Amino acid sequence: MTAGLLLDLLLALAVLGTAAWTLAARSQFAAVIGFVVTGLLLTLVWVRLGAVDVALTEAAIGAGATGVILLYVVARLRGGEAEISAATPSRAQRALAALLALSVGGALAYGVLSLPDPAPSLAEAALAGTAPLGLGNPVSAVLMAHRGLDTLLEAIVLVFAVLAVWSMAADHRWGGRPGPVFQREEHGPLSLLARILPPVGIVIGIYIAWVGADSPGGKFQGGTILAAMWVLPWIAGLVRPPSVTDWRLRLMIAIGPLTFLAVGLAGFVVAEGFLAYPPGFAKPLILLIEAAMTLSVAAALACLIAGPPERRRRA
Amino acid sequence: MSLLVGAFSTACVLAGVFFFVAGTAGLIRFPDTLSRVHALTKADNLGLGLIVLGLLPLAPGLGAALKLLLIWVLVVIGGATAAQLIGAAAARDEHAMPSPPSGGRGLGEGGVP
Amino acid sequence: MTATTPEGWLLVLALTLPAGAMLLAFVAGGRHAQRIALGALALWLVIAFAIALQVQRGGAPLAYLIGGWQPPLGMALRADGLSAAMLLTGAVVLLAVALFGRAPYATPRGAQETRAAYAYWCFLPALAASLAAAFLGGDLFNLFVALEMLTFTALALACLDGKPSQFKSELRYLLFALIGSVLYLLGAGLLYGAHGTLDIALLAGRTRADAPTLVAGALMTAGLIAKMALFPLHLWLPPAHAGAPAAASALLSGLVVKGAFVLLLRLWFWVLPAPVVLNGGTLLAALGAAAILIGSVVALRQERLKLLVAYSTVAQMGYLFLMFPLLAAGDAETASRAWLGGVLQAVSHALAKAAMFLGAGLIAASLGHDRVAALGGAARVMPITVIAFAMGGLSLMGLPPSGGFGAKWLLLRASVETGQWWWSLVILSGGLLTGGYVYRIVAAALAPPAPGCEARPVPRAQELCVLALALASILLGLVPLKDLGLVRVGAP
Amino acid sequence: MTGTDILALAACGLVAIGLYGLVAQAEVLRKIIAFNLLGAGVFLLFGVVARRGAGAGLAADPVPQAMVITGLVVAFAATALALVLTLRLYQITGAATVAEDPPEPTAPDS
Repeated sequence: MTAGLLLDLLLALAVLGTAAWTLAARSQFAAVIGFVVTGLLLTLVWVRLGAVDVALTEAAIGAGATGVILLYVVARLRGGEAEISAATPSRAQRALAALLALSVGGALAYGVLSLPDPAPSLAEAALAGTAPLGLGNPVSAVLMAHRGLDTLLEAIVLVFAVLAVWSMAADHRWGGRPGPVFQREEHGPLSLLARILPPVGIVIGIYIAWVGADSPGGKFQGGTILAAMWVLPWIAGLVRPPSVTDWRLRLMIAIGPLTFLAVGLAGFVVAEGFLAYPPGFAKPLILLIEAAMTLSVAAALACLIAGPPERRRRA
Repeated sequence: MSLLVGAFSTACVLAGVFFFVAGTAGLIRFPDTLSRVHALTKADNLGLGLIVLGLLPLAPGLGAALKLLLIWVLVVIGGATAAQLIGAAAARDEHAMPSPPSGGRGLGEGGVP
Repeated sequence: MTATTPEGWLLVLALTLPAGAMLLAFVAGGRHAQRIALGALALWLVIAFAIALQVQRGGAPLAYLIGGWQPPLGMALRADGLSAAMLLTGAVVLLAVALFGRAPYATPRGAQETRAAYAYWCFLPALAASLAAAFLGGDLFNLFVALEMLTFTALALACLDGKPSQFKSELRYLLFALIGSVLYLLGAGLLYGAHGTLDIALLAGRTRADAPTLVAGALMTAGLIAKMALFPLHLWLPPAHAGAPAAASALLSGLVVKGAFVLLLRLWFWVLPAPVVLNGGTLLAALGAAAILIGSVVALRQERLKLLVAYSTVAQMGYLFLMFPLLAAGDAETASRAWLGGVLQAVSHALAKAAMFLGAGLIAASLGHDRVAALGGAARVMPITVIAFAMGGLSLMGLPPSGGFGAKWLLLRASVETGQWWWSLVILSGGLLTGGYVYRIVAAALAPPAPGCEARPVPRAQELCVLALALASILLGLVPLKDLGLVRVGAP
Repeated sequence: MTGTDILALAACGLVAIGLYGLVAQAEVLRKIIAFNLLGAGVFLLFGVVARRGAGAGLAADPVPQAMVITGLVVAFAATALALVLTLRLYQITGAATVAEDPPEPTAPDS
């Protein structure tokens, strides 16, 4: 057990160290790298905590996709030194901030360490509620059935976010394709990668989404990989994203929550009620929703990465 | 037999870890971008390759073994592309006067899952 | 034990109808988006009315178990009097604002889809869905998702004009809102760790004044009051609300901040144990009192009409916090009075403030500016708007007969009855200060036009939307108190 | 002290670091990174709670895990939104902070 304890201690110190380094980093670029490293270390922490599903999500979305959009903005953002130094808080303000952070962290530590032992848990109930659905992964069962409303609302939140990002565009850019223009380099390493990786990546993405029903994985993790496989050829300049007014793109983004909503409402007729699954048909219905959601997650994440339309409307 | 396999695995993983450490040391110690990238990708590809090799005999089935190999192949491809892009960017910076990077160059890692 | 009530399906409908409408509007776009949104919002009002009717008639909360799963593993939607009243308010305000927005966000036949109109008609049903989730949710984590939905919607609506000056204040708002959500989530995590559930009804029976619960309560309260812009965390609100387009300001000030308010009530009067409420309530009310006085004084000194109205929101939100110590301290009847007063204040402020922001927007659009000193002539060009604005002001002041009067009178009485008379001084001086700034505007608007001032007429339909909201806030005061029993259903 | 306790303290530390960065740093981009560190700390706390609730043959309570997955996606969407606002603010005004503007000169309207 001591080896495990030592590993936990090392991981904890490494996470805190890289997080502190992220704040202290001299350039914004370095800060983003620090953040991504922290995220990857956190992935290990999640494995240590026995949460492999979360570890996959953290790697794909927490460190991966978030890191990509941070880098993307850093590359285009050059703040004025004078403005930043004028806005930098004074020593006293920073001391106050440190005091605030320490007291919140301290209070939290006090609260966490006095949590009851043995801890209350829904593990048993969740496990008992997984088998009737025909699923093997209790986390997926919680996401799709017991707390299905959370997942439905979250899928809708992604649509909100895409729409909000698009609506930040300049008026005359409306109808254009999302994101800036990337130059195409016919023989560059990036376009080579963008040609050979997607076939493999798409298979992996679908695989990870598919196995989610019974083992770690699922629509968010798989969808993120699919999104990456779509963004890569955009950045390499090989393909152009569809216009924001293209209804096919919009349908792709909305099909997941729409399917979820439709199956949920159908529960009024064919099952006991909203978001209830008819006995025996739970797994196929859940797989149907997961398939539609994977597509939507991929499209939504890709659009969130690309950003608002920045080029002209098609003639 | 199992003792032999265990020894082989341990040796491979230890060797892999050694290459990782060496690569990281190179990343920190080498003076310029190109040699740093060189040290890192070479050592990491080799290091990961050895670790995968060490884990292969322990894989529960053919599927798991193939997945391990796939991971290595993907990392090699991703690492090679990233190294090319970083190298090209470094060369650009040396030839031209330092200029603000344009567009989305340097985002090569974006596609690697 | 929660069980699905016979009319529980109405709650599902209240949530899924606007959500589905938003998704369809998102895909269809253009002119269809407007039609879908208007139809859905009209239907939503009917549903909200039906829910209120059922709650009032049955005298008991409605509930629906999602998928038939019993909490703690499953989740429930619940509608007590508070939910029903806030849902109905939200539906009235949203429909009025939607009708108001038909002119500025129209897509003429055959014209290409425009950014602002598309976003407006998608985000109105989105806001309805977010409010439904926030008012009906019975699970603290589900409510976190609802809070985030509200944040995204509010942000997008506020940036509708794409004005450069707006981006900075909205970014500041977003940072505040995100800190608020994260602190809230932190507390929710602790509560789950301590009690093994986030279902509000189950937590109500399980919490004790132990360390995790206290820390969680403090973190969640801090997060929520940051979202409600309670003094001293109020600085983000005035620029964010005043800089938004009129329709968005009305929704932000009228409805969005109320989402966090309902969550705060749920947290304090259902989840937290009684001794905490008794002691902590006074602190919240003290901050609220400071908000009332400082917000009103700052509003009095504003030179811009929309900023003035936004600072008035800071002050009026302060009143909501006065109910906390009164509820905890009094006997059953006093507590019930304080409860009714607080909720009535939330409802009447939503109606009145929406009317005032829409009115201010019309005035600014007509005159081409919103400087208070140069409002002369506004009353001649748009008498209806100025009257509606003044009616909203009456409600904020707490003059009879208005919803605001009922609210402030009930709070006043409860504060005297519990012996906490000092709150009544705050209520009275807040009313006087409010009278001051409302008078300033109305007097300026009634003044003869300055030479060279050319005011453009505004569409009559828009004026009528403003008037309808203002009338609703006044008529609320004419409803006999016993008929407001709706709000008391399921009260703590 | 168990391994889970150590990771619990790491979660508290991440929350403190993120909160400090969010308040004390000037550049919006760094604030957004700090927000993500803060969020990571919060999710880690859920992970600790899940781990403490291990039972019935599961390594961790699946309910908080599901919440974290939901939360991570929501946090990503919030980050994307904040970054787009940051970029637009920079493109239009050249500003990289959200500091108060100097008081507006009372210029004539329209």
